[in-house]
Amino acid sequence: MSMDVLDLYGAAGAVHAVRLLMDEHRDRLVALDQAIGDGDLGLTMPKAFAAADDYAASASAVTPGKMLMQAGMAMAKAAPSTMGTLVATGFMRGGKAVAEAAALDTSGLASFFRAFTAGIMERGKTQLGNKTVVDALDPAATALEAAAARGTDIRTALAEAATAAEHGRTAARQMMSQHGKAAVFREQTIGIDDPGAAVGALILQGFAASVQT
Amino acid sequence: MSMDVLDLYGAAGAVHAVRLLMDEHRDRLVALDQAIGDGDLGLTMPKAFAAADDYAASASAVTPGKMLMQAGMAMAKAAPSTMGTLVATGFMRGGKAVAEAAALDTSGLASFFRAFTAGIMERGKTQLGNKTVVDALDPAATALEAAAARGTDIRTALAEAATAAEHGRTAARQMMSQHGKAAVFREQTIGIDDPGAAVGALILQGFAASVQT
Amino acid sequence: MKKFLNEAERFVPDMIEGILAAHPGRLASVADDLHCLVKGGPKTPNKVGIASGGGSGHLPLFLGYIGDGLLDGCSIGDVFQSPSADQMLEVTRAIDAGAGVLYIYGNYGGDVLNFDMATEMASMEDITVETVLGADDVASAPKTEGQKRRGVAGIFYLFKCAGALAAELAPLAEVKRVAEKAAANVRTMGVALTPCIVPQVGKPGFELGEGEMEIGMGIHGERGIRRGPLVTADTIVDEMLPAILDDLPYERGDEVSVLVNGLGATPKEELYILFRRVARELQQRGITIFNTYVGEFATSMEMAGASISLLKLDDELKRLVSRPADTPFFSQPQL
Amino acid sequence: MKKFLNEAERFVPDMIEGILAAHPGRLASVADDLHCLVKGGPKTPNKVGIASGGGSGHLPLFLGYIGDGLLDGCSIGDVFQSPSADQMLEVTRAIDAGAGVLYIYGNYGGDVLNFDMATEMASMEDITVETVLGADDVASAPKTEGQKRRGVAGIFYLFKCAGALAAELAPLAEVKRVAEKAAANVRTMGVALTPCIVPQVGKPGFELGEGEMEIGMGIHGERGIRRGPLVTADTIVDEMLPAILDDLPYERGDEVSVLVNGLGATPKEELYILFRRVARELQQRGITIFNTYVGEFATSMEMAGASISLLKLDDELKRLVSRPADTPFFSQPQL
Ligand SMILES: Nc1ncnc2c1ncn2[C@@H]1O[C@H](COP(=O)(O)OP(=O)(O)O)[C@@H](O)[C@H]1O
Ligand SMILES: Nc1ncnc2c1ncn2[C@@H]1O[C@H](COP(=O)(O)OP(=O)(O)O)[C@@H](O)[C@H]1O
Ligand SMILES: [Mg+2]
Ligand SMILES: [Mg+2]
Ligand SMILES: [Mg+2]
Ligand SMILES: [Mg+2]
Repeated sequence: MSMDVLDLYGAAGAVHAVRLLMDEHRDRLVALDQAIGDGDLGLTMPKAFAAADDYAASASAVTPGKMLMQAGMAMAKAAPSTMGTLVATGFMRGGKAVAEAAALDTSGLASFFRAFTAGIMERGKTQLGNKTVVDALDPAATALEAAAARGTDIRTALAEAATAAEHGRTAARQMMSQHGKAAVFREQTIGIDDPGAAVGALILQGFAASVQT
Repeated sequence: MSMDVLDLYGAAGAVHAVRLLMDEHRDRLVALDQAIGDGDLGLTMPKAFAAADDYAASASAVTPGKMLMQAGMAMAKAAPSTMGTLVATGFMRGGKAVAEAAALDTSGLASFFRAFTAGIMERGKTQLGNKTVVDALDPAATALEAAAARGTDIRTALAEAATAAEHGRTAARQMMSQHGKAAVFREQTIGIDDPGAAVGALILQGFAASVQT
Repeated sequence: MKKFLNEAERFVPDMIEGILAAHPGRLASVADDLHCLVKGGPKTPNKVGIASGGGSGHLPLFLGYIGDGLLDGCSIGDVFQSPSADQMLEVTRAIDAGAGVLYIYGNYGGDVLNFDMATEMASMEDITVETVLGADDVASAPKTEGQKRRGVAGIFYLFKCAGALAAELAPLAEVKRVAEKAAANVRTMGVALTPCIVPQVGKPGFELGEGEMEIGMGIHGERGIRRGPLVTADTIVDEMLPAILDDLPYERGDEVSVLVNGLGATPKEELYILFRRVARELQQRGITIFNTYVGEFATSMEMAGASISLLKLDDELKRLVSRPADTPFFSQPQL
Repeated sequence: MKKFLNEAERFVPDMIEGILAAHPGRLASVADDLHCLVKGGPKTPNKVGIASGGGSGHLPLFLGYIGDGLLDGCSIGDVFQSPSADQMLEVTRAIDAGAGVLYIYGNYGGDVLNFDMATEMASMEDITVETVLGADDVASAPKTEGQKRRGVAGIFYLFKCAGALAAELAPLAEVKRVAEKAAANVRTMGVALTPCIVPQVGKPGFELGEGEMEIGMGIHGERGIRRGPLVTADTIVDEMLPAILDDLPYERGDEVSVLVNGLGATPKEELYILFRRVARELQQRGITIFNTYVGEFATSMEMAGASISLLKLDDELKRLVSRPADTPFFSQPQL
């Protein structure tokens, strides 16, 4: 397996790595979501990624894109919460954007995460700056696009993207929630972490970790 | 006006006399009914006899029996409580039994009160001894029958009947309620006055009073 | 007391005015009395008139069943109070179409007195009146004292069967016969979770503790057969259903119509949870369900609770239950 | 929590099992999932399928409207929770008869996300799906932010009009058009007297003091526009009705259909007392009532309260409202 591209097997590994992170961060996600929501995020994200991982492990799809798309369908079925549906949408849209590629290079990953982010924005009817998962994902997609323009390898590119997502996550702390259960708290959400942004950062962290040897 | 018979005018006088008694005993009837029921008897009886009296005062009926029957219909309309309906039935049945008589002598009055009592027993599906209005009315009807057999004048006969009704009322005190709201208290009603029996005694007292000069 | 009302004294007239306003042409009051209600439009000549009535606070009982295939008229008292014989007589006069009138109402002292009185008054006007009482509540008296039993939700089946036959212009004796047959074949048992408040009284007629229920309680709060801690829906059905089944008895091979009735505040979700167990138990006992009604058929204003009624069917009752009916409160196509 | 239930976790499945048992042949679950419900019997070829869905706890919303002249299928979530996109997709597949599917559901974040997702999934399977949202609650956002408004009882009119036209085999675009027209012409406002309890939570989602009401509260307890002491029924109508009338606005000469909806525990008596005032006020303003629905159309389990909806009619909507409909929970002959 080459680290220059994410093939079917590599993409399954990335999903698996995210699953492990979601399991590991279960209590933290519960706590983050309890602070400005209902606390279900710590339950729904492990569930969603377990379903995606179980699907990926046994996938008969022929391209990583198609596999990631189907993994999104499996997530949607397993975890029909706000974030479950949004992340599932991300995987479906991202996977569809790169459905024909036999393997994903940095530019393929950039396309995947751009479509992933755009899909969530469309589904969530939201913009940057509304203190959501998008505020972690968008900087990561931008970082991947820049890395692709520079011709960077996927290992470095995903590491940079994970750092960008983490920066996005912390930047979102100063924003005011506009959507969902958190929106009713408005000003009170400023200075507090957005649980969805934390999920966004973990997704990139998992992808990055899966290509480190 | 002869005191040997109760003509149309005399019958109206009897109804009026009962009305005055019901008004006078309003508070007592409330109290009696509150002890083993809902206390409405002090409101419904004045209302029922006011309607009967108003009808009687303007009656166009040709016989005392027909007038008393119609007065019963007026009562039923005005006071649809248990006792209102029972007393109305008494007047309707009693009046019907003597509908053709131009005036009521002692034997006519006996027929009236016998049918009156029987009508209530049939309507109330009750017997003697169940601690009801019937336990005051039945002795009065029996006294009138005895007086008629002896050829007694109506003044004496009604006085005897009123006394018999009063005895019936006190005798009913030792009975146990079987009907209506009082029935749920069962044994606890023994030793307590039956409000309906008090009404029965007042009716006879009114008739008797109306023929004293 | 959390109710939508104006003055407590206006609870009944305001409600009836609202009903008349909502269903113009379908219902009308007679004798200038809001408590005397009949079906709108011309009478069908020679159709037996069916009248019911009783206290208010039980919608759709009684006036909600005035309409095609059910009742022709109702007299309505104050909350939980009998209407007067005079009001019953007005309705009787208004609905008599020459074929006589059948009274179908619940077995309560005040109602019986007044309907009997109305019967006597009607007979003075040469209107033939017959009576069939609803007395389906098995919890209200032992079977040996069946004539003491109160009428509750099962009375719907008397209306339904008699109403369907009357719509076919059957004579009074026949309409009475099927009402009696329905009465003989229906049994009900109820359970209450909370009391209700008569507006003019302003406080509950009785108390039920936070975790308590009362099995067998009547629709005016009459004492039931057992008060105890609230148990699961299945356990409640397992207590109520055998009491119903043993009473008739309903046996293997019988076919029934089932009515799960909400007393007022209980949501349909819960009624269906109760019905689920009823269906399973009947199946286990080899009793077939022909059809099922779930909803509010006889209520006690905002009382939380439910009742279960079974009607044992023969071909005739099945046909009559299946016939269409349409009133402002109840509509059923041909089953 | 005084409810008829077994385990709280079994509230929804037990309820759905009860519903399926009560109405065999009329409703069926698909994909081996009790949360996916469709009309029983064969599909009508080329009929547009109409699907709705949303959280449980609102009977007869949503599945109670599956039947002739209304909906073809529904996906049902846990109490007050969206069903999954996958469940919506299963229903969509099951009801598509070649003419496409129209989603009509209430404007709530979770439902929108999932129905949009299901639309995307359906399009991958070449099923054409269109969407019309119910967003009739004038109390939930100002008119200028109409797209933020929640859907409440007025959604019934979207079902009714679209369902009636779909039954006539009109194409998807037409069915969508009348659903949008109904949506554009319906407005609702509610008032709550008591909270309700989500079984798995076990305690009320909010408190309302003994003498308090909240005007504008949503059917999940969403904050309303004014909390204050409970006033008379007439006064409540006098506050709610103008807010509805001014919003569209409804004006002299308009003709409307009126829906007075009970939220769950409120008895029909009280709904009619509210309607009485609505009828008088509309008459005073020269607005004609074509027909009136009074009852439970969109509930919040055992919440006490009510809502008032008006649908402004033109000839087309009037015709569609008048068409017959028949489901296990709602039956109407041709008006
Ligand atoms: N419309 C939206 N678009 C994008 N992200 C959203 C939207 N609404 C909520 N989110 C994200 O979802 C997170 C909460 O997810 P989740 O706990 O599943 O939602 P809930 O429990 O409120 O249904 C928020 O922290 C936010 O990042
Ligand atoms: N079935 C009956 N037959 C005869 N008398 C009855 C019957 N039921 C009640 N009564 C009489 O009616 C009286 C109560 O009358 P009332 O206060 O009008 O009844 P309620 O308030 O219980 O409807 C009782 O004291 C009793 O004498
Ligand atoms: Mg959450
Ligand atoms: Mg009394
Ligand atoms: Mg109710
Ligand atoms: Mg209800």
